[in-house]
Amino acid sequence: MKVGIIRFPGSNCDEDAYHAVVDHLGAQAVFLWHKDHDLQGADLVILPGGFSYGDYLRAGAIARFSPIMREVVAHAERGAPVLAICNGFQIACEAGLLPGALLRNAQLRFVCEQVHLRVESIATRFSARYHIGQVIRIPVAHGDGRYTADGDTIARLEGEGRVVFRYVDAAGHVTHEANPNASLRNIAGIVNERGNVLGMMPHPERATDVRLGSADGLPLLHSIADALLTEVNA
Amino acid sequence: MTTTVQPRPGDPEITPALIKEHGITPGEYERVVAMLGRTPTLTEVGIVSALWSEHCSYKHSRPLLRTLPTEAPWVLQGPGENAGVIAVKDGLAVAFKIESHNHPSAVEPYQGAATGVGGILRDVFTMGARPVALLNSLRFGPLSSSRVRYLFAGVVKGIGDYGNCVGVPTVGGEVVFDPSYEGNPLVNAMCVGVLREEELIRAVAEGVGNPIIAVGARTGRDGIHGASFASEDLSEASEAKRPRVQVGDPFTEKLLLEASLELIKSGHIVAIQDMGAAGLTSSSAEMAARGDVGVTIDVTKVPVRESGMTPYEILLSESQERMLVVAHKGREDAVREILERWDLEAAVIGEVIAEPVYRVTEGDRVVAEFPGTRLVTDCPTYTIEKRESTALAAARALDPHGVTPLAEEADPIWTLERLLSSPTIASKAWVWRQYDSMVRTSTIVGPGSDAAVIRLRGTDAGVAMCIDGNGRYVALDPLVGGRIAVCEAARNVACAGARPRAITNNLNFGNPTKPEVYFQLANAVAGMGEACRVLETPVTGGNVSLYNENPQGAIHPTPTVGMVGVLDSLDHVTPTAFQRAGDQIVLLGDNTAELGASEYLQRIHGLTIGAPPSCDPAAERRLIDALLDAIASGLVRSAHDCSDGGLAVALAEKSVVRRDQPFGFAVDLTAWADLPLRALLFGEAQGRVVTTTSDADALLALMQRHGVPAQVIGEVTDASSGIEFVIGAVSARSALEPLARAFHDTIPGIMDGGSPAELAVATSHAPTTD
Amino acid sequence: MTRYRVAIHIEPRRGILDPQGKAVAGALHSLGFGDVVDVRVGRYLVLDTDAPDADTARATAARMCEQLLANPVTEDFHIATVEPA
Amino acid sequence: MTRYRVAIHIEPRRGILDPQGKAVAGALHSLGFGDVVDVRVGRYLVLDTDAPDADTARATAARMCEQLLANPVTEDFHIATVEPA
Ligand SMILES: Nc1ncnc2c1ncn2[C@@H]1O[C@H](COP(=O)(O)OP(=O)(O)O)[C@@H](O)[C@H]1O
Ligand SMILES: [Mg+2]
Repeated sequence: MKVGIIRFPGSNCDEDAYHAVVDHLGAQAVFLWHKDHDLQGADLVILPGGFSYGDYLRAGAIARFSPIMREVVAHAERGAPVLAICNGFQIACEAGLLPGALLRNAQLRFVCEQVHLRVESIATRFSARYHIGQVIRIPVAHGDGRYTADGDTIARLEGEGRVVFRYVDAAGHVTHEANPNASLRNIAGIVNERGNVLGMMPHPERATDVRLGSADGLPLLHSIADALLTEVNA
Repeated sequence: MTTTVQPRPGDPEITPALIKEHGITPGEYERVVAMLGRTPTLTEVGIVSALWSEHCSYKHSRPLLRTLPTEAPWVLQGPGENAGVIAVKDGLAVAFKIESHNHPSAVEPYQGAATGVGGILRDVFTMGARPVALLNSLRFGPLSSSRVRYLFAGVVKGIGDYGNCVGVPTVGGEVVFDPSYEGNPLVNAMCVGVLREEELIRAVAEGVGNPIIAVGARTGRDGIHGASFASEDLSEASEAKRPRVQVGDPFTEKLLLEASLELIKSGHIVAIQDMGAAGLTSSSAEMAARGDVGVTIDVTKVPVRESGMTPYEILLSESQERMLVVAHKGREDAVREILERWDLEAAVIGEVIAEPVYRVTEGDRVVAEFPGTRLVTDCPTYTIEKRESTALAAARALDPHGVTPLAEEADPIWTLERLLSSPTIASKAWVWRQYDSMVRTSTIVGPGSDAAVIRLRGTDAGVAMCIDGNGRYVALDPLVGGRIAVCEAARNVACAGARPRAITNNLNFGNPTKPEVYFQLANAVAGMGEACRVLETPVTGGNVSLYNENPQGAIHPTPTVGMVGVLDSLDHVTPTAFQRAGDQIVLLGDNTAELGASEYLQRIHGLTIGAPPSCDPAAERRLIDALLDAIASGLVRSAHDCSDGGLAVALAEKSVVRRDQPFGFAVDLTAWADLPLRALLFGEAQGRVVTTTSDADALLALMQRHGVPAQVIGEVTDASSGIEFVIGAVSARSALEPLARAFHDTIPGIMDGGSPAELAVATSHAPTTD
Repeated sequence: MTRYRVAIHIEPRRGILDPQGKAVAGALHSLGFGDVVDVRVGRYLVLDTDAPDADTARATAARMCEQLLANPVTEDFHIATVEPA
Repeated sequence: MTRYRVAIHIEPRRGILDPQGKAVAGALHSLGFGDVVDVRVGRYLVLDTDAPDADTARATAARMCEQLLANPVTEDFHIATVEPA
């Protein structure tokens, strides 16, 4: 499997994503420059975390116009997988790859910590290796992570099982305190209609080694690899 | 070529008043006139004022700094460069440095702190190192003041926003609240970077004909005179200087970081330096002086943000995110190409010349010219008469045991809770949750422990780091306080499992021309030097911030020590918190009757009195050697040193620091029942580490071999058992939850109250009333 | 072509939580401005741009808002003024 | 007392670096809005507040800006409009 990691000016989790897929999945990975027009045959595209264009104006607002984004959108329209993490999630929303928007954390502060997530759907190519209701620990690190969408959109996301991860407490309960940014319905990660684009604020690429505090992000990466392999074999 | 320097049309006349306004003394002015053989121009006055400011010239501290040890086999670069560098393992090295942004942060906390982080990052990556960690050391007045809460919130947000955006984890630091910092907050930032030894580059201008290139952001009118501003007492006059505040752009910094590292690897350049304090002036003059070459710079070639800027303004601007590069002749286009890829500008603004002069032109007109490198080398140094403050000497002489206990103190748990809720001791998670401490996925130990640990990718090795300093100790006894600052930092690094290797330091003091302040400076430096020699942790660099005074008085003299240590194996990483019920608690070092200068006296009685605890660097060295031996032998499950709040606080912290994984303890201190109870529980005797182990016999035997006192004092219990002290006939017990609340909820409780400080957090903007 | 200065207001859409507005209102109350009932915090942009006439400047600015400056999911924009710069 | 709606413009002071404005200008250029010469990004606040009359509302809002809403070191403010709410 070949992974293309997009590098926008201001991306800063690009290398972490690289190490996650290369060191732990043994995948081949390439960095794709925001001015490029070619995904170099990547099977999986990662929109990594960071502060593209300094998050000036709105997080992700400027990056979405980068030349490479046209290719990323085309890749997604072909049904190929896109993993959008943190700033990548913000960019994906701005680009219309995912519905909704990510606003300033209600506490008005950046928050970096390990949080608990409940796996709400395993019927996606990003989460098949988890089990439903599983509580995992994955860190967040963001200032603009409050997921918002209009009522219809939320209803559709919920109705179609497209909420993949939700912020919960250690016991798996959806609580106000467990929500680090006041996202609607504690939403931490969603997929698009076709199920091939996952956007999430928490950083699975940072949860790849117990020495870093958690390895709960690895099943996510393995799920993607499994799915790609199945596709090739199918 | 002979040139004549002439005043620019419209320049004001050089009068004694103008010289004074520039912070140049009459004696210094005479030196300038003698050096030039004529009256300086306004531009030249500006240059001298910047370069001879305390901040750039160290004129009151250099003779003292020279006494510090700077060498060890692992030191690759000592003081004198943008950052120090030590070898670690397998050809890998780390560069690190600390820098203060005290004055800018007092005026505009958000931008002041943010630009402080920007500056220290540049100091590290201009050595060819990739920044991998940031730390910070902060001092504020008491949080009861809304102005202080505003400053605290703004500084923390400024540090966080900048480092988070650049993508360098902020992994540690310290925050102390004490009335002495009320008008003069301290903001020291430290950066650690990793490089391959062969990639080390120095900021030395070389090669006649080589172009000098300005890189990065454009030059605006911001921060003009920042360097001399940082060298004055804070007063109403400095309030009037507010518009000089600089605004940071971490996004541009990130691009500059990547571009600079690429430039250094490319081999196209000879030298690179940050345009930091005093901007273009100091960077160009210092690079020329290090290379002992001449330079000429044409200010009309400098990309500017605003029209009509004078040479004076261009030279002294402190616009952020700019670099000065000396490239190999003929490689200008290659340099430009790299920068363009990162959307950055580069402009050739001058050249290295054979003629021994420092020359600035504005097109054809020479506006400043100094002979050779004398601008840097001729700066005077001052040695001031030393005299101890009689008030402080008297405070030291007071007997802390004579302080009448409060009635509530009959219950030591009451006192313990008060100490755990002292903002200086309480958890700083409110602060570091705002810092991305995990980006780069190398943070093995983040904030909240004695020291942070970063792994070195591709090896099994790690680097541990911390910042420490205790102004109260230094105020009451500068020599002992200086020793303790270094020893405590070393102990912290050792508790994490690392061998302390070298320090950087920031000397935050008052006005050095006062004999009482100079006494503190001289003795603190002497104490630090002693400890560094014994611990074999040489000083590879640092920073001096003087004049931290306001009309109400000076700050506590506050040297902060940034210590870097090395772990040969990540298996040696040792946590602070208790790990398992049933483990034995072993105290390394010994308890004493010392109570002076303690957080206990400050928090419970509002007193800064008594002598600070004695500090024997040789004993600390034995302790550290023994602890590291024990860790390497797999005998230590957790380690935490005793510092603020003493033994009782250290034990309680080990219990509650991990709120999600608390443990209780039961200890018996009857062996020390003859010591005053307050001193035993809350005194701050040095050289102590609380460890836990599953093999106490082996640990005690190992300690004995090293000649380090050690005793089993109790056992780790389940959280539900709470904590228990037995001291002879006295015993005290508590459930964990009240202690955990005191420790964890104090700062959020103060800061999250919807006060104007909250708004500062929300908008980064200032409430101007209290 | 004339140079125009266009002032743009961008506001969080009513109904969407505005924590910044809430924090500002709280802070104003604690400073003694008790008569403040509600605060909304948005963005204020000033563009200097060349255009043949003021109407074109306004129309172009509106397109900028639609494409980039305002988020259609969460924000409303309003071209406040267009004046020769 | 009447309820007024006060609109406030807060702008980065001229001469002070506005990295956000710079980034937005760059983005507009690359979107083809080449006629944009300069962009400043500030804040737009809408306060609803009770006051005996419009002049008092305006004067109070100005004091709020001085004390809290605008950063006196880096920003300028302007009370744009005061209207009955
Ligand atoms: N307290 C100190 N101890 C040792 N060296 C110091 C100290 N303060 C400054 N230095 C050294 O003096 C040199 C000049 O420092 P400085 O002017 O702070 O550099 P910068 O231009 O980055 O501000 C540096 O190499 C620094 O490491
Ligand atoms: Mg420097």
